[in-house]
Amino acid sequence: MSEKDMNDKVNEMLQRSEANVKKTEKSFVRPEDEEREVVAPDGSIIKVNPIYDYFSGEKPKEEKPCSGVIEKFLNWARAESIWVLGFGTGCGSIEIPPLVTPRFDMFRYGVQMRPTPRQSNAFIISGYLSVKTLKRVIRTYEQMPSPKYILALGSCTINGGMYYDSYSTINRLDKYIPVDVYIAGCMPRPEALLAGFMKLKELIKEGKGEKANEYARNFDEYKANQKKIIKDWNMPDYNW
Amino acid sequence: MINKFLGFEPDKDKLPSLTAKIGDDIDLSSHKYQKIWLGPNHPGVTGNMAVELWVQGNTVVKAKTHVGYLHRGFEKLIERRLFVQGFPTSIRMCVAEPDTNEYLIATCTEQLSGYDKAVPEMAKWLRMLSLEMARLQGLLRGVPGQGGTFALGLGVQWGVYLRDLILDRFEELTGARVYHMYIIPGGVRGLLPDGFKERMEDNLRDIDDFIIRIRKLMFHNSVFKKRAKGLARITPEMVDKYGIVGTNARGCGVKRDVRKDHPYLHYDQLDFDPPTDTDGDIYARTWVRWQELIQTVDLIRQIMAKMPEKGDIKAQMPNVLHWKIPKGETYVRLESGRGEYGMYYVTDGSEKPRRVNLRGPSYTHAIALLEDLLVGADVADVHAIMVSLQTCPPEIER
Amino acid sequence: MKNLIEKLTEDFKISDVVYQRPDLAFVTVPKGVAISLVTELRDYEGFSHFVMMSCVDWIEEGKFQLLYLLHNPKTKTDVGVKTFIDRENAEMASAHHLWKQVWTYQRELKEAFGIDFPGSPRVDENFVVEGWTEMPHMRRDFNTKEYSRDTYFPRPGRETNDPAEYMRKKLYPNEPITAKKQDNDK
Amino acid sequence: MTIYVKLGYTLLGLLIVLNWGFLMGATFRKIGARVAGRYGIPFYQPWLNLLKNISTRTTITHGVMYYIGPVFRLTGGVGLFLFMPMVFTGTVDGPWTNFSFEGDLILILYFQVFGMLGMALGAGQGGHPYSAMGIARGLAQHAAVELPLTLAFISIAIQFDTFSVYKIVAAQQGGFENWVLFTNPFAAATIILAMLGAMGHSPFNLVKAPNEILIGPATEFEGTYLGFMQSAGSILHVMEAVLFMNLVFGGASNWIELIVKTFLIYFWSVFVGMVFPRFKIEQSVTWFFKVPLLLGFLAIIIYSF
Repeated sequence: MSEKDMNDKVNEMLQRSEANVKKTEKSFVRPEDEEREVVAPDGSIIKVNPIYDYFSGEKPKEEKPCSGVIEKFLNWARAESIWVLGFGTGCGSIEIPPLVTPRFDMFRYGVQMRPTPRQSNAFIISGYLSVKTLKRVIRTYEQMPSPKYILALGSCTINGGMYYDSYSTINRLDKYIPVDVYIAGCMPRPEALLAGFMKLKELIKEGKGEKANEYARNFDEYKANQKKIIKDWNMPDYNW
Repeated sequence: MINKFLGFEPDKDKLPSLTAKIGDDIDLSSHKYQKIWLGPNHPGVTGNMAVELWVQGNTVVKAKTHVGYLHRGFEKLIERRLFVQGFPTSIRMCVAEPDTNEYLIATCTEQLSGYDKAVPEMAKWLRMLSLEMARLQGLLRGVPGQGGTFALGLGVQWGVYLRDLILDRFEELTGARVYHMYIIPGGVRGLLPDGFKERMEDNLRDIDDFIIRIRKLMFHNSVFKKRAKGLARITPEMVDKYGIVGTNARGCGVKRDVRKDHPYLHYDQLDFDPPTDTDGDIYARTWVRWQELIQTVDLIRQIMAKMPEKGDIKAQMPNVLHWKIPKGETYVRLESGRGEYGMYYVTDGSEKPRRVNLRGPSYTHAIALLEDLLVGADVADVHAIMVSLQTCPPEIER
Repeated sequence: MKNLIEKLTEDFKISDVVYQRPDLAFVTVPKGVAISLVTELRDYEGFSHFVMMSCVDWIEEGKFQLLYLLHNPKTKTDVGVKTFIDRENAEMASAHHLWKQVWTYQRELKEAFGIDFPGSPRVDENFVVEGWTEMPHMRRDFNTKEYSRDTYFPRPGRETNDPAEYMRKKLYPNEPITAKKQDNDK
Repeated sequence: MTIYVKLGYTLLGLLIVLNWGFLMGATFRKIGARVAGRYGIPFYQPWLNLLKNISTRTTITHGVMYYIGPVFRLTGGVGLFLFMPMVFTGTVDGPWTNFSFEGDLILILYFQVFGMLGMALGAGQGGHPYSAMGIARGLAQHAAVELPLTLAFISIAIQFDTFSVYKIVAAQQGGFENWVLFTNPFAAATIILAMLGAMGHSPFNLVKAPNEILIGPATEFEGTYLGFMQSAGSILHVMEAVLFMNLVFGGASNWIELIVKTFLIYFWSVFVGMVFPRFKIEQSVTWFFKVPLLLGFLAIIIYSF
């Protein structure tokens, strides 16, 4: 078989398999989350939209920092008490255990782990993000109280790194959520992570840790990017 | 007796429709059940995965594992890279013991291209050393980690510190801390540095100390015994039915170890016997892993003693940029810390592989087995069961 | 091993036998008898451990190659049972009743290659990708590089070099070109 | 002493208790870190955490009860403080006896549960399933702890013929041989064992176990409410220790003695928690209903005759 024949055949196969695998126009919203009408016990008909009934769909607003010395003082407290969310999104999370154990004890710098997004103000994106995880990351990030900071770990969050051509992982994290500190490497050493925390502290103390406000300001742009790749968008636009 | 008298362990059959184990008839609107998610954002979950639980009171009646949060499409990516380019990509498949991936992909390409006889003696010993060191660092996290699931965090702190020392030795040997890229097709990348054996011996002595301490802390601890004994029992009949391998199978008395069954490298020249236990519960599995910790330390000592001092470390290989492997297929397996770990490799005569498929032990442990073991368990034990099966999500979804 | 396969050759129309290693053989059987051969091996020949199930896309021939890899813990041997199925409307009989973990593999293959296994539990649920609207992602004709370039936002300024070209340019600028240029996208 | 002066002393005492609670929490986290071989957090970390929590900008709401939950918990801590004589000064009208009165032991028993109930309301409205499960576990275990504790309290009340904590402290003055620890060893043993549950350390901390169930009732709380709850937790820890000090270890005649004694009492539960994993809820309930309950019955039977 010559090369041309082969190419023709592959092209033919390609067209056929495109027709074969139908692109289903199905809705990704689960049946229990769909907008519908229900009959109340007293017989009246109520419209429910679970996604927006359970969560407020309101957009975030920019929150003004306090003025002058007070803000500086509060920023100092924020910088010295960084609570990191315990959510290992990628393989970088293997370097988190060394950070909380004797060798590279990060508690001495005021960095602690918290289990729930409501109580944490820093989020380590530890490496590559698949689209499936990105959806959870966005939800989690939006639930964190402002001011919040993001440390992106590894080359894969900067430009896709080793997985630049993968269909499943995103290439640039800062298109979807604002990033405060990038820590390059594959995988970055714990010392690099500690240096990243130090850099974050500097930024906060200088009053530059306002990325949550940036997210609110450019909300529509970020949302458009997120919705471009998350095809099964079945959550409110902002998760309070 | 007192429990029965006071009624603290109620006869679970009397609870409404807990017998409906298949789970299809679970009607959430009946308010008898609640659905909760464990993960992906939960500190108790191993890595980045999720378990969807249907609970009644404190008891799980149905569980579903959700994976894919770490999917990177490795198998697709390797198909599109040269053999040597696929190599650094592939070793990131499992972060807990990356060296196993290096060995598998190197051996697959060697076998299919006919270079497997050309691997020098010294390289084989060094490969074995790096594999055993990888197992050791995995166990140093894994054995106290089981205590960590019951909030015995002290052992984890000691264990992870010692693991760091082993990673230091890896750094000396290979230049990298986590992803080593040491075992390459045709051999390994470097000889032992000067004084490596002495420094390794120092660390092993520390680890010997730790092994004794961890026995006192975990296996002589009444609360640990109380929680771990009789929990998530695996019976020998289940082993073949679910494809259980490694320490999980050895914990219930089925002695399967790839190092003994299909001796690869020079494992037939080493003196060891895979430990087993009969109970098959979490305590037995942890006990087997603890014994394996002793054995691995011993194996590293044996390897360092029997290893030749000098020798070739790499066979003469063709130019990797134009390396073509004739059409063929093979399956290579090894014993990782979690069990049989294998790779199915197909080539089609071109410069790139046709198909690479990894068989991770978690694929069966964390989905089919875990979902069945969780039925009837307490919500508080879900995390412990997951860790006791040594779930490692990246090797499920790749 | 050899005896076993010779014994089974008649009954199961085994066509293509490859002894890859002394303890590993691959046999090819028609689509219809694959499951019965697997069952025979499990029940009567002691191949009780199901190692893995895999699929290879031979797009040039329009076939999918399915592989059932079985292991015998007593004799320490492996047999890979291969069978070829059509690429269009790919469908295969389900083997989920033989081992408990098989449905997971079948669910993955349904998602990754689009092979249907009627009757297999939860076969239509998504496995690793979520909200996927393209063709099954492991098919040979799905171009991940293009998809990634079009969907995600490549960082401007990132260069991707073909290692062969790059090394030749940097290290051996005078060496004549010998290797044929490969299409890097396929 | 006028009521205003007393109020002033009480507020000052609350401030001391709050700060001592923070310092004690940090100290014990540091001790835990040193056992593991770490350096540990700086001793001023809790104050910084409080400041940071107060300075969060966004707050979410789940309804009125959600706000009231942490307030209830704080009330539980402060209530426990208000009716507890802190330092024995020879007269019930003294500066550090707060608002102790006849029968405050019963009120104190009530306030011990009060915080937990408030949390149940707040966490319930938070709507997170983990909060609900955490609080259910917490209440079940609390009930199991309260039973032996109450028996021991009653035994001590029978022994000294009073329900006033102040009088119980007064009766133990004049040397350590007068402490309940030696005069009523069964009640003391019950309290020392049941104390482990009341302090909420491993092995009895499944309520807020991050591995098993996120962090229980506090899952949905953030910012200022979390700050509230952590302050309330610190006060509660100190006050539980002060309660056991007053009942079993002869009270304190000055603040230094109080600090030393509460530290040692708290250390006991941390010491146990360091080397033991945590019980499941039915296991801990069974544990409390075995030895501590029997000891409590014995203590009552002995002093009833």
